[in-house]
Amino acid sequence: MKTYMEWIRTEFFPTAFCPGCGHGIILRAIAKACDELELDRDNVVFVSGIGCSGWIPSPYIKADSIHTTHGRAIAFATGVKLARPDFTVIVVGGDGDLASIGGNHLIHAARRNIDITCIMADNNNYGMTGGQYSPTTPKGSKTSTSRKGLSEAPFDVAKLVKSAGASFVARYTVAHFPQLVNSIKKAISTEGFSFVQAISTCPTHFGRRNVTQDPYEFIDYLKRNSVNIKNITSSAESMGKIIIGEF
Amino acid sequence: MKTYMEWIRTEFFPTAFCPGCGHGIILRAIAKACDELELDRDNVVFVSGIGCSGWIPSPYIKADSIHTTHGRAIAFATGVKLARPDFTVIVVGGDGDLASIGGNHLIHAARRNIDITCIMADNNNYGMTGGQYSPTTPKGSKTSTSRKGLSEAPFDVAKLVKSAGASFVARYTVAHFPQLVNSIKKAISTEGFSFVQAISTCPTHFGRRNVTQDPYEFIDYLKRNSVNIKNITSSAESMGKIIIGEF
Amino acid sequence: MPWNRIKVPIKSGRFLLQGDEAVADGAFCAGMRFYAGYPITPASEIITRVQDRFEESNEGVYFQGEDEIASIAACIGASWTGTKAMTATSGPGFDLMVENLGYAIFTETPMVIVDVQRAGPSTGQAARPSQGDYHQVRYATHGDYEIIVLSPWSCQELFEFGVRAFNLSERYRVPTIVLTDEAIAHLREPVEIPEEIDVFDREHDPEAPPFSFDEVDASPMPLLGDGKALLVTGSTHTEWGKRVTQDPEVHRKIVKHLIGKISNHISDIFETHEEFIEDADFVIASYGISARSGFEAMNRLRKKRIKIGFFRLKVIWPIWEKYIIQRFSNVKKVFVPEMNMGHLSSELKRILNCEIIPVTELGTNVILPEEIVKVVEENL
Amino acid sequence: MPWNRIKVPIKSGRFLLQGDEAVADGAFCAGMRFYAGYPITPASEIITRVQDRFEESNEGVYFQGEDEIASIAACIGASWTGTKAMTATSGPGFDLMVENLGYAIFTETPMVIVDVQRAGPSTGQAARPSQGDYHQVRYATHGDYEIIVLSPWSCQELFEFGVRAFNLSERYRVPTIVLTDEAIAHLREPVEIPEEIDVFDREHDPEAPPFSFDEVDASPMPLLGDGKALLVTGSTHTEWGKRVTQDPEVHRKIVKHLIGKISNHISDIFETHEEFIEDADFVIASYGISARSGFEAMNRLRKKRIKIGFFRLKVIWPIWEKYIIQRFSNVKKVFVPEMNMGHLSSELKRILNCEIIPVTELGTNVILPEEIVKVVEENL
Amino acid sequence: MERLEVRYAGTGGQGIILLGVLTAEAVTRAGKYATQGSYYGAQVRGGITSADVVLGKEWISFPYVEKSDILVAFTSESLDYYVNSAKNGSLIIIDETTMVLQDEDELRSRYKFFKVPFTRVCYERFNSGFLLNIVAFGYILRHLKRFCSKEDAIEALKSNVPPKYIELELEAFNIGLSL
Amino acid sequence: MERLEVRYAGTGGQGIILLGVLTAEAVTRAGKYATQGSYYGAQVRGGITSADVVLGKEWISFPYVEKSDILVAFTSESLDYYVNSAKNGSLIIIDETTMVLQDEDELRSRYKFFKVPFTRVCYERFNSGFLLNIVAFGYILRHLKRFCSKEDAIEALKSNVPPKYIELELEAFNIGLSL
Amino acid sequence: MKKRFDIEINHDWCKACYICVKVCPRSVFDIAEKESHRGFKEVTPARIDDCIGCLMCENLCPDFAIEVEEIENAVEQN
Amino acid sequence: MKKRFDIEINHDWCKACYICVKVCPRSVFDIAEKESHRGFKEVTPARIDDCIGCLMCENLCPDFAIEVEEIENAVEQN
Ligand SMILES: Cc1ncc(C[n+]2csc(CCOP(=O)(O)OP(=O)(O)O)c2C)c(N)n1
Ligand SMILES: Cc1ncc(C[n+]2csc(CCOP(=O)(O)OP(=O)(O)O)c2C)c(N)n1
Ligand code: SF4
Ligand code: SF4
Ligand code: SF4
Ligand code: SF4
Repeated sequence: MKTYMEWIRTEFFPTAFCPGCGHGIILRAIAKACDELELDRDNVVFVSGIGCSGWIPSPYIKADSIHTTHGRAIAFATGVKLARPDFTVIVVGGDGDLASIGGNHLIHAARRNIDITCIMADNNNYGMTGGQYSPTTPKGSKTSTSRKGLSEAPFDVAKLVKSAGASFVARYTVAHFPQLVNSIKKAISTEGFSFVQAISTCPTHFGRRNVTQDPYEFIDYLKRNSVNIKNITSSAESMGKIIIGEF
Repeated sequence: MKTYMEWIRTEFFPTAFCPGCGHGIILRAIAKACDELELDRDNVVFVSGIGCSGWIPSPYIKADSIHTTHGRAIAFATGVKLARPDFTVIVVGGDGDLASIGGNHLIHAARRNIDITCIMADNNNYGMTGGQYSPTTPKGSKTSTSRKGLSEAPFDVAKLVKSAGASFVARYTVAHFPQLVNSIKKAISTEGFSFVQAISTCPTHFGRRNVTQDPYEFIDYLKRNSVNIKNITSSAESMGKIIIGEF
Repeated sequence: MPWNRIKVPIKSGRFLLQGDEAVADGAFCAGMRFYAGYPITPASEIITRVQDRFEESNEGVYFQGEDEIASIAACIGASWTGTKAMTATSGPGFDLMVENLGYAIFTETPMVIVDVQRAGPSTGQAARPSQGDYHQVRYATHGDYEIIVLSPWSCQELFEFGVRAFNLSERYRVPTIVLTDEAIAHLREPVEIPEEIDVFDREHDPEAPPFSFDEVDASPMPLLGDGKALLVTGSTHTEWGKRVTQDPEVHRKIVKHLIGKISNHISDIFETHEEFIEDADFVIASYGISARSGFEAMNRLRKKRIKIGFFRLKVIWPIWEKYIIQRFSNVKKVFVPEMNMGHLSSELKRILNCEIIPVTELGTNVILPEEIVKVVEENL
Repeated sequence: MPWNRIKVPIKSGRFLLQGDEAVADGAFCAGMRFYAGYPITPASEIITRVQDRFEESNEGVYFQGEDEIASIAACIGASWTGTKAMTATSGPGFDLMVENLGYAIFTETPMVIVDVQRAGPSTGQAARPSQGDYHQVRYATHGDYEIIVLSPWSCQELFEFGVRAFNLSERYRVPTIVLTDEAIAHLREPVEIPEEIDVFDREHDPEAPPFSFDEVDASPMPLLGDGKALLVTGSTHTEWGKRVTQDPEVHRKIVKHLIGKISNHISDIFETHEEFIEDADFVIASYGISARSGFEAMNRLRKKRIKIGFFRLKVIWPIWEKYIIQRFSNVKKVFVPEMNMGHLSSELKRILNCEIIPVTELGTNVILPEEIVKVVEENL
Repeated sequence: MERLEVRYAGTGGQGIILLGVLTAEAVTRAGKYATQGSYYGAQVRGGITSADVVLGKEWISFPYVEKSDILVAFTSESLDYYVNSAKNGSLIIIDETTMVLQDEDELRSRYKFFKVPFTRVCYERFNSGFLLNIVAFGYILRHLKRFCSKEDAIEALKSNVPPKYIELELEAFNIGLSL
Repeated sequence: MERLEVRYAGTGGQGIILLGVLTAEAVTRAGKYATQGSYYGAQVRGGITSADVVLGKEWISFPYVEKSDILVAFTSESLDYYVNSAKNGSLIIIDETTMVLQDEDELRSRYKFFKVPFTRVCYERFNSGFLLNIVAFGYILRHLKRFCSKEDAIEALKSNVPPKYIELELEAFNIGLSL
Repeated sequence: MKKRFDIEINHDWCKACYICVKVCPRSVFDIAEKESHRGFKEVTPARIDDCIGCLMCENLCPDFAIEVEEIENAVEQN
Repeated sequence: MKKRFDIEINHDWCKACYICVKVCPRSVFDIAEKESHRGFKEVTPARIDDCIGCLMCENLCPDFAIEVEEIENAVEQN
C-alpha cells in the first residue's frame, strides 16, 4: 500500500461519488501532498462546506475534519486557525460553495492573508443539487438552470483571489495530477492564504450536458483544453482555454 | 439655485451627517452628475444599505430610493434592474456595507456585469457604528476596534471589482470634485456594471484617530496624498498613496 | 378592481404533477413573473418548472442569486416595481433569508416564499421530510409582526396555494409563505388545473404614501417609477418613508399596523378543512403531510364507530384562536400528529383547555395512519 | 473535575459598569478567550471591553468578521479547539447567525451569543430597546432542538450571566444565548465583581466520540488536535460523525439527545427570582428590563396592601412548565409587562389556566412602573 | 375506498423512479387516482432506491405505501429492506436473473412469490440492462388492470421518454407485457 | 426606599452623557447606588440628548427617571421635551447664558426654578463652552449631598478624564462648586 | 472685465465645519466672533470682491450651505 | 533490465468508470464480458507485462481501486 493511503479513510469506501467523478482524483492529490510533506496528521484540520466537494475531506481524509454549512468553510477555518495557529488548516470546497455563496469569505481570507490553504474542487456546476450553473460555469454552457445556454460570465477565481491579496494562487486540472499534487504542496508550505483551483470533472451533470459523460474523455478534454500560463504568447491563443499554472 | 438642486431633498436639511463629513460632498457629486446627464428623475432608482453612506441617497436624493438592509443594496438593486431594465439603477453604500458584509454581492454583480452603477462612499471605517475598521482601512490605522493600529491588510476594492468583471471602474476622492462628478457620469453612461470608489472623510472617527479631525485638513490630506494612475512611473512612488483615476 | 377572474395562462386539465411543479404552476398562474432563488434540496425542482413556464410564455425573469440572501433581496426589489416575485428554499436557505424577510415585512412588500421542509437542525437529512419549521417561519426574524403561512397537504393544494399565497400577499402587503415538506413536494399526484382562477393584484396608487399607520387594514401601494420620489426603508419611518429612529410613538404605530392589518382580517385569511367536527368527542388536528396520515386514521377509526373528527389547518399562521375555541367547545381530546416535537400541539395547548395528545415523529418517517390509530385507541 | 472555583482574572470590587461592559467582563472571567463579531448598535461596546481584557491579559483572540455569518462560524471553529468563544450582536445580526446557530446546536458546540435587543422588525430603531425577540431566539433556526436563553435584568446579572452562560454552554454542549436589550446593555450601575467564581470547563475526553445519542445527558467532548481524526458534521451522523442522511432512526436519536440532554436537567438550568409568591393572589411575571418596572410596580402595589407577588424568569428558555404550574397554583391573575406584543404572555397562557393579562409596549419606551400599577388596579 | 399499494425497489440507475412515475401517469390518464413518492440515497447513483405508487379509484388520503400489496424488487439489498413492509400473502416479484436468494422457501410460504427474468430478456434483446424498468412496466400491467389499460400505459410512456427512443421503449414494454 | 431622579438634558456634543456618568460614578464610589441611562439621537452629533441618573441608598429597582426630581437643561429644545416629566414642585435648572425662555413665569410657578450662567462662566475662564458639563457637575453636587461628597466627585472625575486634562477639569469643577 | 459674484450662505444648513473658509484660494470668508443661536460661529463672505468664482467653497461644502453665483449685470456693466 | 509491475485492482471500490482502461498508454487493461455481482463489468490488467509503471491509471482512478507496484525481485533477477 502506498504511504499516502494513511491519509485516507478507506473504511468508508467505496466513496459516495459518482463513477468517474474527478473529486476522487483531487482526494488522492491532497493525500499525496500531505504525505509527501510529511505533515503531522494530528495537527492538520480539514474544513469543508456542503457539496460533493465537501465530501473530499469529510469523511475521506483521515485527519480532523469539520464539515460545515454551505459556503462557510473558510469562516469556520479562520476560527480554528486563529485559536490554534500551530495547526495546518486546509479548506476544501466546490465552486458553488467557495465562489458563489461563500465568495465573500474567500476574498476576505485572501485579504487578511490568513495562513490557510484553500482547495477549490471546481467542476463548473453544482453537482450535489443536480447540475445548476455556478460562478465558474463557462458562458454558453448548458446546465439544469441554463438549459438553453448560460448568458452570465464566469469569474476567473484564481485572478480574483490573487487580487484580493492571497500569497499563493495556482490552477491545475485533475488531468494534471503531478502538477496538482505539487501545487497543493506549495500551497500548504506557503505562509499566508494560498489557493489552488483544481478543475474537476462532474461527468453526471456538467460533462453529460456539455463535454462528455465519459469520465476519461472528460479528463482528456481538460488536458487538451489547458494551456500553461507560461506558454501564453497572445491572449487570442488562450481564448476559451483553461489557463493553468501559478498566478 | 443651481439646477442640480432639483435632485436634492432639501426638506430634510440640514443633513444628519456630522459637521464636515465628506458624504455631503459625494451627495452633491451624484446630484450634479445626474443633472448634467439630464436623467429622467422618474426612471432613476437609488438603492442603499445601512450606514451613514446609505443616507446619501436616502433620504437626500430626490428620486425613488430604497434604503435596504446592511450590505444587501446591490442584491435589491439587481431585482429592480432585472424587473425594469429601463430604469437607471444606482447603488450608494459604504466601505463596510459594500466591501465587508456586502462583498459577495459586489463581486457577483461585477461578474454578471449587470447594468447598475455602484458608488462606494469609502471613509475607511464604519462611521455609523462608531469608527470600527473596515476592509479598506489602511494597515496600521487606529480605529475603535484597532486602537493599537490595524494588523490586517485592506482590499484594493477598485482592482478587485475590475478583476471580477466590471465594465467601468474609477477611484477619486472628495477632494477631486470635478473628476468625481465626471467619473460618476461615465459610470452611469457605461453599459454593464460600473463602480466608483469615492474616498470620503469621516472627521468624527477615522479622521480624529488617524489624519485630523479638521474637515478641511482632511480633504487637503486626501488631495496631497493621491496620485493619478496615469502618473505612476514606479510602484515605489505610489507606496501609501491613494491611486486615483480610471482602472 | 384588484380582484380579477382570469383564464389561466397554462394548459388546464388533469395532470400527474410533482408537488414542486404544482406550486410553480400555481404561482405562475397567479402572475408571478420574477423568480430569484438558489438551488437546494428538496426545492430545486421548482426552479426547473418556473423556467419552463417563463420560456414557454416568453414572460418572466429568472435570477439565480449567489446565495439565498441575494435571492430574497432581488425579489423585494422586483416587487417594488410591481412585479410579482417568488423564491423557494428549504431550512438552511430559509435561515439565510431571515433578515430580509424582516425587511419585506417591515416595508410591507408583497412576495411569496415557498419553504420545503427537510429534516433539521442544520443540514440534517436533505432528502427526508420534516415539519420542524412550524415555529421558525413565524418567529424567524426579530421584532413584532404578523405573517401569513399556508400549509398545503397535496399537490392539488400546492397549485392552489401557489395562487392563494400571491392573492393574500398582494391583498395584505405581507410576504406570504407556503410551508410544505419534502414528502409532498416530491410526491406526484393528479392535479386539476382549472380554466379560470381569481387573482388579486395589489392596489396600486401612485399618489399613496408607501407606508401606513392604519390599524385595521393594508393600504394601497405606490411603485418605483411612479415619479413620486419614493422613500422605502426598513428603519422606522413615517407614512412617507422618512426615517424616525428615536420616536417610540411612530414605532408603535407601525407595529400596530403590521399586526392589525392581518389580525383584523383573520376570518378572511384563516382556513381549515374539517370533517365530523360537530359530533366529535375526539379530533385529529393536523396540517401538511401528517394530515394525510391523520385523515386516513380518522377514516379507519370511524369505521370502528369512534366519534372522531378531523381538523386540518390550511393556514397555520395567523391562527384564529376564537374560531378554534368555538369549534372545539365540545371536544374532549385532541390528537395532534406532526413530524416534529409538537409545535401545533403547543399552540393548541395555549388555545384550548381540553386534553392535547401529541403524536410526534422526530425521525424522518412520514407518520403511518396505523400509528395514529394506535395512539387514539390507547387514549380513548 | 469540570467545576472549578477560580480567582477572577480581573480586579474585583464594586464598579460603575455599563451592561455591555459587564457581560464582557463576565464572559472573560468565565474563560472566554476567543471573540468574533461584527459591530452593531447596541452591542458594539462589548467589543471594546473584550479587547481591553484581551490586551490587558495578553490572552485571547479578537476577530472582526466580514459579517455576522463569518463571526459565528469562527466561534464554532474556535470552540472545537477547546477555546471558549463568544460573539455579540443585535436583531439584524442575529438573523444572519441563524443558520450557523443551527450548526452549533446540531454539532453540540459550546459557545455564547450575547443578543442585545433593539426595536424591530428590520433595522427599526437601532438605539431603542425592545423585547420583541423572545421567540426568535428559541425558534430562529429550522428543525427541532432545545436551547438555553438567559435574561438578565441588571448590569450585575449581565456580569453573572456572562459567567453562567459559559458554564451552561460547556456543561450541556449547547450554544447559550444571553438575551438582553438596549436599555440594560447601555445602562450603568454598580456591579460587584467577586474575588472568586465557579467555572465549568467542558469535559474533554480525547477518546470520546464527538456526538452522542444519550437521551438524558450531554456527553464529553473530544477536540481538534486530539489525534483521533474527528469527523464533525451538521448533517445527520452517527456518534462517530459518519454522515447518515437517509436513516430516520439515527435522526430521531440525535434529536432526542439534543432535547433530552436539556429537558432532563431543567431543574439545574431554569432559574427564577420570586417575591411574595406564597401569599399572592396576583403576580407580576416578567423578565429583563420590564421586570425592573414590574418589581417597582409590585413594591408600590404592596404598599397599597394588594397581595401581589413577583415572578421573574432569569432563564426564558427552556421554560419549566411543571414548576411554574406548581408555583402559580393559587394565583388568580398574572400581569405580564413586556416590551413586545405579549410573548411571555402567550407562553404562560399555554402553561397556566388562570387569567393572563399582558401589559405590552409595542413602541420603544421602557414600561413605566406606574403604567403597570394602573393596569393591575383596573383589573383587580 | 379501494387502495392498491405498489412498491418498486432497487438501486440507483435502474430507473426505479421512472417506473413509478409511469405507473402513476398511466393510472392518472385512465381517470383514476395515483400517488407516487420516492426514496433515494444521498448519492446520485447507488444505494437503495424505491418508488411507492398507491392506486385508487378516487382521491387517496395517505399517499405512501404502508404495507405493500405488490413489491417488485430488483436487488437483494432492497428486497431485504422492504420485505417486512409487504402485506402477508401479498405479491412479491423479483428479478430472477440478478438476484440470488437464501430464503426463497420462506418467502414462498408467506407471499405470492414470482421470479421474472427481467434482466435476462433485456440483455437478450438489447444486450444491455438499460430498459429493465420498461420491461417491468409492461410486465406489471397485468396486476393493475382495474386501474389502467395498456393504452393508458403507452400514453404514459410516450409522454415520459424522448421521441427518438420511443420505438425501443415500446419494444421493451411489449416484451414485458408478453412475459 | 429613598430615590432621587436626576435628568440632564441638552444636545449632542455638550457632554451630557459624561455628566450623567460622573454623577453615577461619584455616588457609586460613595458606596451608594446609582443607575445611569442615556438617550441620544441617531446622529452622532446634534439632536436631543439626555442622561438619566437615579440615586438611592440601596439597590434601585426601576433604573430610569419616571418623574424627575432634578432636571438640568442646557437647550430650550430639550427643556421643552422633558419639562412635562418633571415632578410638580421639583427642581429645574437651566443654562441662563444660552437659553431664552418664553414661559419663564409659568415654570417659576410650577417648579423650583433656577437659572445658572454655566456657559458664561465657562467662556469667561476658558473662552470655550467645552467644559460646560464639568462646571455643571460641580454645581449640581450641592443637591446630591445625601449621596456623595466632593471627594467622591473628584475621584469620579479623575477616573473619567485623561490625566493631561485633569487640572483644567478640576478648575471647571471648582468653578461649578462655587457658583 | 472682472466678473463679480454673489455668495449666499444658508446658516440653517451650515454646521460650521469651515471647509469653505480654508479652501478658498482668496480667503474670502471670515468667521464670526460670537456664536449664533444655533451655537455656531457663523461664516461670512467678508471679502466678496476677491472671489474669482472657482466654486471650491460651494462644491466642497458638505451641507449645501453655500451658493456662489455670478452677477450677470455686473459683467455687463463693465 | 526491464522493470516489472504488479497491478492490484480492488473490485469492491471500483465503479467501472474505465478511466484506467483508456488512460493507459500501453493498453494494459481489458474489460470483462460479463457483469460481476456488483453489476459492473470488471477491469483486468490483461497485458501486465506491457506496463511501464507510469502510474497514470493509479493516479487518475477516482476510487483508489488500482495500485501499481514495482516488483523489486523481478528487477534484481535480471
Ligand atoms: C444555505 C444552503 N443553500 C443551499 C444548499 C444546497 N446545496 C447543497 S450543495 C450545493 C451546491 C454544491 O455545488 P458545489 O459547491 O459546486 O459542489 P459540488 O457538489 O459541485 O462538488 C447547494 C446549492 C445548502 N445546503 N445550504
Ligand atoms: C446585519 C447588520 N449588521 C450590522 C449592522 C450595524 N451597522 C450599521 S451601519 C454599519 C457599518 C457602516 O459602515 P459603512 O458601510 O462603511 O458606512 P459609513 O457609516 O462609514 O458611511 C454597521 C456595521 C446592521 N445594521 N446590520
Ligand atoms: S454529482 Fe458530479 S460532482 Fe457530484 S459525485 Fe456525481 S459526478 Fe461527482
Ligand atoms: S460618523 Fe463619520 S461618516 Fe458618519 S456622518 Fe459622522 S463624519 Fe460622516
Ligand atoms: S468661489 Fe472660490 S474664490 Fe469665490 S469664495 Fe468660493 S472658494 Fe473663494
Ligand atoms: S502504470 Fe501506466 S502503463 Fe502501467 S497499467 Fe497503469 S497506466 Fe498502464
